[in-house]
This record gives sequence, C-alpha cells and structure tokens, in this order.
Amino acid sequence: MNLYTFASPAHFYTLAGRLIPWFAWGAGLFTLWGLYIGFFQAPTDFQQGEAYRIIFIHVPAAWMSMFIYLVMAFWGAIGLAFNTRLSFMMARALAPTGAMFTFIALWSGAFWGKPMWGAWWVWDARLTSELILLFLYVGIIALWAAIDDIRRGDRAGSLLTLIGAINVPIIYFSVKWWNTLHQGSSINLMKAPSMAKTMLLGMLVLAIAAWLYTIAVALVRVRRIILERERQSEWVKAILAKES
Amino acid sequence: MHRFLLAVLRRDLTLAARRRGDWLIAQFFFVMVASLFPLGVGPEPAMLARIGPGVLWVAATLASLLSLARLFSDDHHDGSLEHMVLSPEPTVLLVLGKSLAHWLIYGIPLLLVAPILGIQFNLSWEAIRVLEVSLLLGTPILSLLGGVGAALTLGLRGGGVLLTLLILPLYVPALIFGAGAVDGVMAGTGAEAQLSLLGAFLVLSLMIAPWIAAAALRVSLE
Amino acid sequence: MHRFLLAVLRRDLTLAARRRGDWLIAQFFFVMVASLFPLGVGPEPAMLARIGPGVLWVAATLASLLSLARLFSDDHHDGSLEHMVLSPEPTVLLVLGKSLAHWLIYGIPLLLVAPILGIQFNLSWEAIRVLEVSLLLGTPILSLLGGVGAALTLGLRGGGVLLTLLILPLYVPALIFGAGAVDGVMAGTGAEAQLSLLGAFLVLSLMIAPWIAAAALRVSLE
Amino acid sequence: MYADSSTLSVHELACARGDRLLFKGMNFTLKSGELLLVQGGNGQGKTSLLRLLTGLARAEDGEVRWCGEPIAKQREIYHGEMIYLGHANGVKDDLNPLENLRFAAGLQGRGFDPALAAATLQRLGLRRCLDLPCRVLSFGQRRRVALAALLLAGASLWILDEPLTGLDIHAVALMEGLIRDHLNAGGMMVATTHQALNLEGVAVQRLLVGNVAIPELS
Amino acid sequence: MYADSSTLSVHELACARGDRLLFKGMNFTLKSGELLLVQGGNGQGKTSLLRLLTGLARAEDGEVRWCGEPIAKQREIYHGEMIYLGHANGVKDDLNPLENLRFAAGLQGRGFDPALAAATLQRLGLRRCLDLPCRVLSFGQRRRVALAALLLAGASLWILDEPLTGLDIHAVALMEGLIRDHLNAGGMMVATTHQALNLEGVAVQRLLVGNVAIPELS
Amino acid sequence: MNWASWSDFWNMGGYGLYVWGSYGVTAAGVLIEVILLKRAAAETHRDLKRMQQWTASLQGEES
Ligand code: HEM
Ligand SMILES: Nc1ncnc2c1ncn2[C@@H]1O[C@H](COP(=O)(O)OP(=O)(O)OP(=O)(O)O)[C@@H](O)[C@H]1O
Ligand SMILES: Nc1ncnc2c1ncn2[C@@H]1O[C@H](COP(=O)(O)OP(=O)(O)OP(=O)(O)O)[C@@H](O)[C@H]1O
Ligand SMILES: [Mg+2]
Ligand SMILES: [Mg+2]
Repeated sequence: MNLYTFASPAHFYTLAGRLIPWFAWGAGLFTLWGLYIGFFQAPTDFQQGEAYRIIFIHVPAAWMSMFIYLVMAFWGAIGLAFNTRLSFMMARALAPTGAMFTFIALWSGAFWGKPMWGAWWVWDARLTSELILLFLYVGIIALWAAIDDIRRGDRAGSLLTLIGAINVPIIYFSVKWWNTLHQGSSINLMKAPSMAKTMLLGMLVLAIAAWLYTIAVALVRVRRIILERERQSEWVKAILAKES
Repeated sequence: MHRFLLAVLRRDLTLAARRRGDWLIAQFFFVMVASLFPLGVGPEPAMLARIGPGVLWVAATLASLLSLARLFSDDHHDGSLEHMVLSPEPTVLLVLGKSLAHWLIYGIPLLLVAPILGIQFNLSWEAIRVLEVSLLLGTPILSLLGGVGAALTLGLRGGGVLLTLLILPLYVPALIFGAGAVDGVMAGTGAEAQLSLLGAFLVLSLMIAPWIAAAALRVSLE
Repeated sequence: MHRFLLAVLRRDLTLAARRRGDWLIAQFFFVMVASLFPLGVGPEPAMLARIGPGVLWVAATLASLLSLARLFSDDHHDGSLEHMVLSPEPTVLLVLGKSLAHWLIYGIPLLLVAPILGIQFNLSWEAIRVLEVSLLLGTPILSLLGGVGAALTLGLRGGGVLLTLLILPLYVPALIFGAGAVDGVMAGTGAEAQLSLLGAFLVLSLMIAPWIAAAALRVSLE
Repeated sequence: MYADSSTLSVHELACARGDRLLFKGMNFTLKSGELLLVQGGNGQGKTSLLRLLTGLARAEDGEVRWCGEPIAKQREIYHGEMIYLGHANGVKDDLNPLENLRFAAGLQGRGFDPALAAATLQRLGLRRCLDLPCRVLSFGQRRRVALAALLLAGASLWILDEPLTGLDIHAVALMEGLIRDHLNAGGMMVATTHQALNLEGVAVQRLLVGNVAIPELS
Repeated sequence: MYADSSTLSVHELACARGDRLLFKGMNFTLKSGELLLVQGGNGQGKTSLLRLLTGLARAEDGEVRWCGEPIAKQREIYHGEMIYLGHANGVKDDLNPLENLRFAAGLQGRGFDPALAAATLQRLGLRRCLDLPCRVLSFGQRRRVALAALLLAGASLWILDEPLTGLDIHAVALMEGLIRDHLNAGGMMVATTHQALNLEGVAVQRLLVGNVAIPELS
Repeated sequence: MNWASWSDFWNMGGYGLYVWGSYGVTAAGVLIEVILLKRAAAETHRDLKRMQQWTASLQGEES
C-alpha cells in the first residue's frame, strides 16, 4: 500500500470513515477542557472584567478562518497542478467551515468590541481584512454553487482561491497602511502575566478543538462528495447495497 | 504574437465604436453614481471634499465592473469566443488583448471625466492631479483582475452580480492605495508611497492575472 | 386575473430558488458596495455616521439595479418572454407579477441586511428604524420603476448600463426622500414628512409604472 | 374538436424591414383543418410574416384577421386560441422538462395535468430526461420539450417557425403524425420549414414569400 | 492542396456528461479526403463528441490524436489546421458580413483578401446583405456568413455540427458541392446532420454514437 | 472557582450579553453546520439509492 492508494477516492472513503470518530470525539473533549479552563480556571481580568472571556472563541476562530483558507488554496494548487480529484474535493469540503469560522470571528469580535471600544464595529485593519476574507469565502462558495459541472467548478473555484490567496496578504497590509491614523485595540491583554499563561493554555486548547472539529467536519463532507461523484462506480454501488 | 494581439485589440475597439455610445454610457454611470452622493449625503463642501476621493474611486470601480460583465459574454453567446480560443495563438494573448481593449474603452475616458467630478467635489488642483495619476495606474488593474472574474463567471446564471461578488474583494488594495494617495496629498502627507504601492500592484496583476484568466476561460468553455 | 398573477409570481420565485443563492449574492453585493466606502473614505466613525444613510441608500439602489438588468432579459433570450406576452392575459399583470417577484426576491432580504450595515456605519437605533421604514417604502419603487427600464432596454446592446442610465434619474426622488428621512432623524428634525413623500411616490409608481412597462415591453418585442 | 368556423385571414399585408420591402399585397384565408406552408429562401421574410401573424410585430400595411375581426381588436381571445413557436424554444434552462410544462400551462391560464404532461414527454422520447434541468439537454431534446408544451397547450392555431430544426428522423416522423392529428381534429397551422414534410391526406396551402427572386447561388 | 499525410484518430475515447456515460471505447481514424458522418438520435452525444475532437472539452478517458500525436501536446499546430462550426455561428451582430470575415481572418492569424471574401459572400447568396449589420439578417443568412468564414479559413480539417440547419434547399445543394470540393482537394471533415446529404463520389465513414438505443418514440 | 452562583455565572460581571452572545452564536454555528451535514448526508444516500433503482429499472426494460 503506497500513498497513491490513499489518494484514490475509494480508499480514502473508508479511511476517512474510520478517522472521523476520533477527530469528532477529540474535538468534543478538547472543547470541554478548553471551556473549563476558560470559565473556571482563568481569573477575571482586572481591566476588562469578564468580557475578555470572549477571547477563547474569538482567537481560535480567527486563526482557523485564515488557516483554512490557506489549506484550501494549497489543495486547489495541488489539484490544478497534478489533476488529482481528491484535492479538489478537499478544497470544497473545507470552504463552508472556513466561512463559518470567519463569521464567528467577526461576530465575537463585534460582541467584544462593543463593551471594550464602545462600538460594534470600527474600520480597523484587522476587522476590515477579516470582513474581506469573508467576502472571498462567500465568493468561492457562490461560484461553486453556480457551476453545475463538477470538473469546471473544481477548477474555476481553485483558480479563484489562488488569486484570492495572492491577494490576502496584500489586503492585510494595505488596510494596515491605509489605517495608520486609527488606533488599534485600546487595551493590552498581555499585561497581566500570571493570567496570560492560563489564558494562553485555554486559547490553545480551544484552537486544537477547532482544528479537530474542522478535520472531522471536512472529512464527513468529503465522504459525501466522494459518494456523489463516484456514484457510477462499482464500489459505491456495493456500499449502498450493503447498507440497504 | 503581436499581430494576434493587435487583431484582438482592433476587433474589440471596432465593436465598441460600432455600439455607438456604449462606452459613453459607462462614463455616464460613473458621473451619475458620483453625483448621487451629494444628493444622498448633503451638500456641505468641506464634507464633500473629505469624501470625494473615496467616492470617486468607488464609482470608478463600479463603472468598470458593470462593463466587465460583458467582456467575454457577448462573444460567448454568439459563438465567436470559441472560435478565438480555437485559434492557433495562445489564449493568454487573447485575454491580454481583451483586457487592454477594455481599459482603452472604459478606463481612458474615465480619466477624462474624473477631473470634472473632482471639481464638483471641491478637490484642490493638486488632489485632482494625484487622482488622475492614481486612476491611470489603478484602472488597468481593474481591467486585468476583472478579466479573471469575467472568465470565471462566463455563462453562469448569476452573471454580473456574481462577477462583482468575486472581484470586489480583489479590488480592495487598488481602491485603498488609490483613494489613499489622494487623501494623502489632501492631508499633506504626500502621495508617493501609495502611488508606488499602486504601481507595484499593477505590475503584479499584469504578471499574474492574464494567465489565470486564460486558464479560467478554458475551464469555462469546457 | 389573479391566477395569472400568481402563476407569474410562483414561476419567478421557483426560478430564483432554483438558481441557488442568486438572490443571496445580490445581498452580498449590497454589503460589499456599502463596505467599499469606508475603505475609500477612511474609518472615522463620526464621518461614517454622517454619510451612512446616503451610502446605504445608494448601495441599495445599485444592488436592485444590477439584478433588474435580468428581469426580462433571461426570459427574452430563451424565448419564454414571447410566450408570456402571447398569453391571453393582460401584459400589465405580467409586468406587475414580475416586479413583485423581484421585490420579494431582492427587496425583502435587503431589509434584513440593512440593519447590520447600519451598525457598521455607527447609526443610532432610531436611525436604523427609520432606515428600515424608508427602505420598506422605497425598494418597491425601485422594482417598479426598474421594470420600466428593463422593458425599455430589452435586447439592446448596452443592456445593463443603458438601463442604469435611464433609471437612475428616476430613482433620485426615492433616494433623496429615503436618505433624507434618515438624515432628518439623525439631525433631530424628524422623518415623517420625508417618509410620507416617499409613500406618495410609491403609490404613484404603482399606479403608473406597470402600464408604461407593459407598453415598453410590447414595443421592445416587436 | 376545435370550433369549425374559425378562420385566419390576411388582408393586403405588407412587411418592411429597414428599407427593404419584404412583401406587400399578401392575401390568404386559412380555414379549420388546413395547413399553410410558408415557403421561400433564406431571408425572404418567412419569420417576419409569422411574427406579424402572432401580433408580436406590426404590419407596414394591411391587417391580420381572426374569424373576420382584426386581431389587434381581440388580442385576448386570439392569443387564447393561438400558440407560437419560433427559433427560440421558450424553455427555461433551470427547470426540468415537467416543471417547464407546468409553468407554461400556468402562464396560459390552463389547468395542468402532471400525468398527461409526463406521458407527452415520454411520447416525445424524453423519458430519461424527466428530472434533468433543461440546461444539460441536447439541442434536439430541448426542441422536443418545446414541442411538448405546444401539444399540451390545446390551441387551435399553431404558428411554427422551422419546427423541425435539430430533430432527428424519428422525431420528424412523430411530428408529422402529430400535425396530421391536429389538422384532422379541425386545428389550423401555419409553418415554415426548409426540410421535406411528408403529409398525406392533409389540405396544404403553399405560400411563396418574397418579392425578390430567391437569392441566386452560383 | 492539403498535406496528404495528416490523419485524425481517436483512441478508446469515452465521454460522460453528468452521470450519463454517452459513449466509451470509441476508435476511428480519418484520413485525407475522407468524411466522417457522425450519426445518432437527439441527445446521443454527437455535439459532445465534436467538442472533444476540437479540444474544447476534456475526455473522460482516451485521447484524440492528430497525425498520431495527442492534440493536447500540439494545440497550436492542430488548431492551425482545424476549424469548428457549432450550433452558434460565431458571427458578430454589430458587424456586417465582410467585417466579420476580416476579423475572423485576423484572429486566426491569416491574411485577408477583401475581394475574395466579397466573392465568397456573393457565392453564398449574400450579395444584397454586404453592408447590413448581421443583426438584421435572417436565421439562414447568418448561417451563410458563418459558412463563408469556414470556406475562407482554408483549414484542412472541418468539424461541423449540423451545418445545414436553417439553410434553404439552394444553400444545401451549394454546401454539398463545397464539401465535395474540399474533400477532393485532400481535406477532411467530421460532421453531424439529421438531414439527408447527397455526396456522390466521396469516401464516407459513418459513426453511430450512443451506448443506448435511440430514444423510443411511440 | 470564579463564580459564587449560577446567576453570577450567567451575568458574567455585567457582560453577559456579550459573552453569551458570542458563545451562543458559535454554538449555533457549529450546531447548524452539524445538522446540515447530517441532513445532506441522508439526502445523498436517499438520492443515490433512488437513482440506482431508477437506472436498474431502465436497464430491465431495455433488455
Ligand atoms: C469584529 C471585530 C474583530 C475582528 C474581525 C477581529 C479579527 C481578529 C483576527 C483576524 C485575529 C487574528 C489575527 C492574528 O492572530 O494576528 C484576531 C486576534 C485577536 N483579537 Fe480580534 N477581531 C475583532 C475584535 C476584537 C476585539 C474587540 C478585541 C479586544 C478588545 C480583539 C482582540 C484580539 C486579540 C487579543 C487577538 C489575539 C492576538 C494575537 O494572537 O496576537 N479582537 N482578531
Ligand atoms: N434593417 C434592415 N435593413 C435591410 N434589410 C433588413 C433589415 N432588417 C431585416 N432585413 C432583411 O429582412 C429579411 C428578414 O427575413 P426573415 O428573418 O423574415 O427571413 P426568413 O424567411 O425567416 O429566412 P430564414 O429562412 O433564413 O429564416 C432578411 O432578408 C434581412 O436581410
Ligand atoms: N449533467 C447531465 N446529467 C445527465 N445527462 C446529461 C448531463 N449533461 C448532458 N447530459 C446528456 O448528455 C447528452 C448530450 O448530448 P449532445 O448534446 O452531445 O447530443 P447530440 O447528439 O448533439 O444531440 P442533438 O442531435 O439533439 O444535438 C444529452 O442526452 C443530455 O441529456
Ligand atoms: Mg426565419
Ligand atoms: Mg447537438
């Protein structure tokens, strides 16, 4: 068994089926642990009060939103270069979760900004580039939804992901430069070092949970995509026959 | 190579000339969107001068987007796009030629109209000069990146709106540098930095966009 | 009569549902255009609140315009518009049904998105409430008048852009009253006068626009 | 089946496009059970004539009458009894064939019988395509969907512009049978076609359109 | 006229659309002077096959070869010797026929001889339409403009999808003559059509497309 | 332990709306995604089975 066998949809389907429960349970456990740290171990912040506890979802979500985009671009590039079906499927399977995390980062940021900055929204560099990231996700998903032909959709979506990926750092820095007059976050969270450690741990644990969750969900989705695309093949027919 | 590029260019320019006033309409759209603002926002001169560069740049972006929706779709509809892609010449040149033609038809006239609007928004001469330079550097970016979007959305149902959705995020840097340059000169901090960033972005788009658009075009025609 | 109107309505809604996300895209376009302005103009909250109502109304106008370009043209292309006009029922009902469907598909979701943008532009709750009312009264006007424009420009080459050119001037009153109402409430001068003018304009468009659009449709198909 | 007394007649009809007069002084009367085959080379004005007959276009001169009355004066009645199929199919790409038929019925203010519609589609050889969106159908298959809508409309007057384009030989034979049935049931039909039509036992009037010689070919 | 040694061959070609396998294991070789007539009912995959042959679409399996080499590896050479005419004409509405031919030539990197182009258009019966924008031409006239572009391209391989749709009988006869000339000069052609073609003295291969029975009609 | 009572916990030092607003939407997002995923998976299975039966019936007729 070499790597190539795993890249074949049939094998990947079974492999993914076996892996999913591990990632799903892992995600659940890490979430519980992270929440416990977040709510019961981490002390109250002397400046922000309890509001800072939003950080435990805000930061993991923000990280995931960017990370997933990069992974999508990676799979898209691989697919375009080597014409491997599975990589396109992976890219498609990741997009909705990425969009969801982007939305959560925006939402939790807004709910954090209101008590801290007194405004739900300011047009600051990070916020704006995150908003544009959401637009990119939505654009890619909309493009996929608009194209019925699978092969065409795969390639078109990957091309868009790639050109977006080239643009993302530019957007990030351009917004930063454009916005020099505006101050960023007014409160420095890292001031209290004793708290920083538990906080960092909580953030990391929840980030790992988000990561496991993403993998689990993406694998479920990829399995569905494989089934749909390979429905003519014998192994899918065999699987369906076995189930009924 | 050169002959093919020229043939594409000449063809698109002839077609634009034949559709009398079609390109004029895009200019009118530009003027109209820009003029809607004083109506929606109110007439205070200081405020208008403050928002002027931004509004003009946004209006320019939207005007170019509107015309981009038809960059390939007309030719797709009557079948001539397939003929062009099936020509022995490289598709990249085709895309480059069409983007260039788009810029000549929609970008250049925009440069001519923009100063008038600048005056309406109470911009200083210096600001208008920088606005012109920023549009000169920025509008080709719109045509190039727009070509990618037009190729990706070719023949799709949501057509024009989908194109906008895909392309507007990609336009953001051009918009920020462009409007930022004018803002800079108005705030006295100078425009050079922003303009050179805009120039760099233009070079980057010129190097990348045609290839991606050509690939997208082949995919869309499949 | 009623059955025909319902048939048109149901057909257009089904088609919209089938083109998954098509209407969603129009909403995102709205959000995106509105977000471009802060990027162009700069992030100062006070200024954004000042131009907010105008920007939102302009963005709503443009979003509805973009989707209007396809009100009749898709059906024209595949020949089904001719079939509908050749049906024994009055063309006015056809036009009314299609405008109504357009409003349901594009106008209503806009009402749902607008408050979020209002928050991003730092508007007060009261201002957001008035914004909603003004959009509720104003978006049907856009659909109705837009129907006239779409019928007039049917099958013409400049299509979308020409439509914009024809229709934007007609939209101006709606825009002025709508944005004015929100401005009024923010300036403390009250919004009632502007809102009732907007209502009157809506009734007027409802009484006149479908007839003109029906006539224009017959002319365009000739 | 259909009212026996209806007639479609044309009185001194003239049609101009741009600065070309395509035809003038055209007169004919079509009675129940008859077929009018409009003939002429490319560009002679067949499509233009058909659009005049439907009321979509306006004549340069003369008028089209239904049961003796100008059609402009009784648009709703006339359109209730007529159906037109042109070069475009009027088939929505996003809907499947059955849905297309459903909405076509709704727009014509007719009732819709799903079983009958499905049977008609099967009869036209679209059994395997019932749940595909029409977008993916082939050229001839889309034409067949349009023909199914035509059959279901139950109109007494059919106006068809090159109904056979893109149809394979089986479908052409089927259409010939359907046309014969329609005429035998007392219907009327105006059609153009460049292909041979095999219509025995049908009253066919032929009308040559065009005031210029057929474009010379060398 | 054309190089005698060129061949178009297809090796174990398979084509799927959606989840329908249209055909698989298709093999044929077409030599200089031969015509391949692709036959099959509506929706059997003729258009799909032709698009594979042009290189516009990608095959599910197998490959198309020009002179023994896969066309994907020699796109520019192959496209220099091939011309395709599909259901759409590729004629710009805003240009008149002559201008259309001029730009078609430019895009294919060929020289343009106005006198020859005008003569070709006249030969195709478009003498009266030389300075009309193609928008106002009739269905068949626009098809003739597309055919003129085909003739002027001077390609050795013609790939034509239902070239006869909309043409009147004179034009069909003319096309038959032109096809014969092309093949006798050593050209090649792949075509589909549902109409009868009268081609004596030409080497015709027939290829039946489709892995299912022709849609049954009852 | 940070919290004296449950109401203290829900109150979050006066920031309840913001903290629970964020956590709530996150939970809702995850929940919706999982539910949609389950539904889509079931739908795919149903469709595939229906398709298979359909093609089987067609082949049966043809042979
Ligand atoms: C809608 C509003 C907001 C958005 C879209 C947003 C977006 C982001 C993004 C994208 C990141 C990851 C960037 C990085 O790691 O470099 C991030 C991290 C962070 N955000 Fe936010 N944010 C928002 C509001 C806020 C608010 C109101 C605060 C606090 C008052 C805040 C505090 C932080 C902190 C502390 C980090 C972690 C920084 C680090 O890891 O270095 N954010 N946010
Ligand atoms: N503006 C115009 N100026 C001059 N001639 C025009 C104009 N518009 C249309 N024509 C001519 O009118 C004729 C219209 O023909 P029509 O479409 O009715 O032909 P047809 O008989 O249906 O032909 P086909 O068999 O090709 O479909 C064409 O010959 C066209 O050239
Ligand atoms: N996504 C899809 N799912 C299922 N079937 C599809 C899909 N896309 C295309 N098809 C089928 O593939 C076939 C395509 O046929 P094609 O257009 O090649 O036919 P053709 O032989 O050219 O027919 P015609 O004579 O009507 O032009 C049609 O039968 C169509 O129904
Ligand atoms: Mg005709
Ligand atoms: Mg075909």
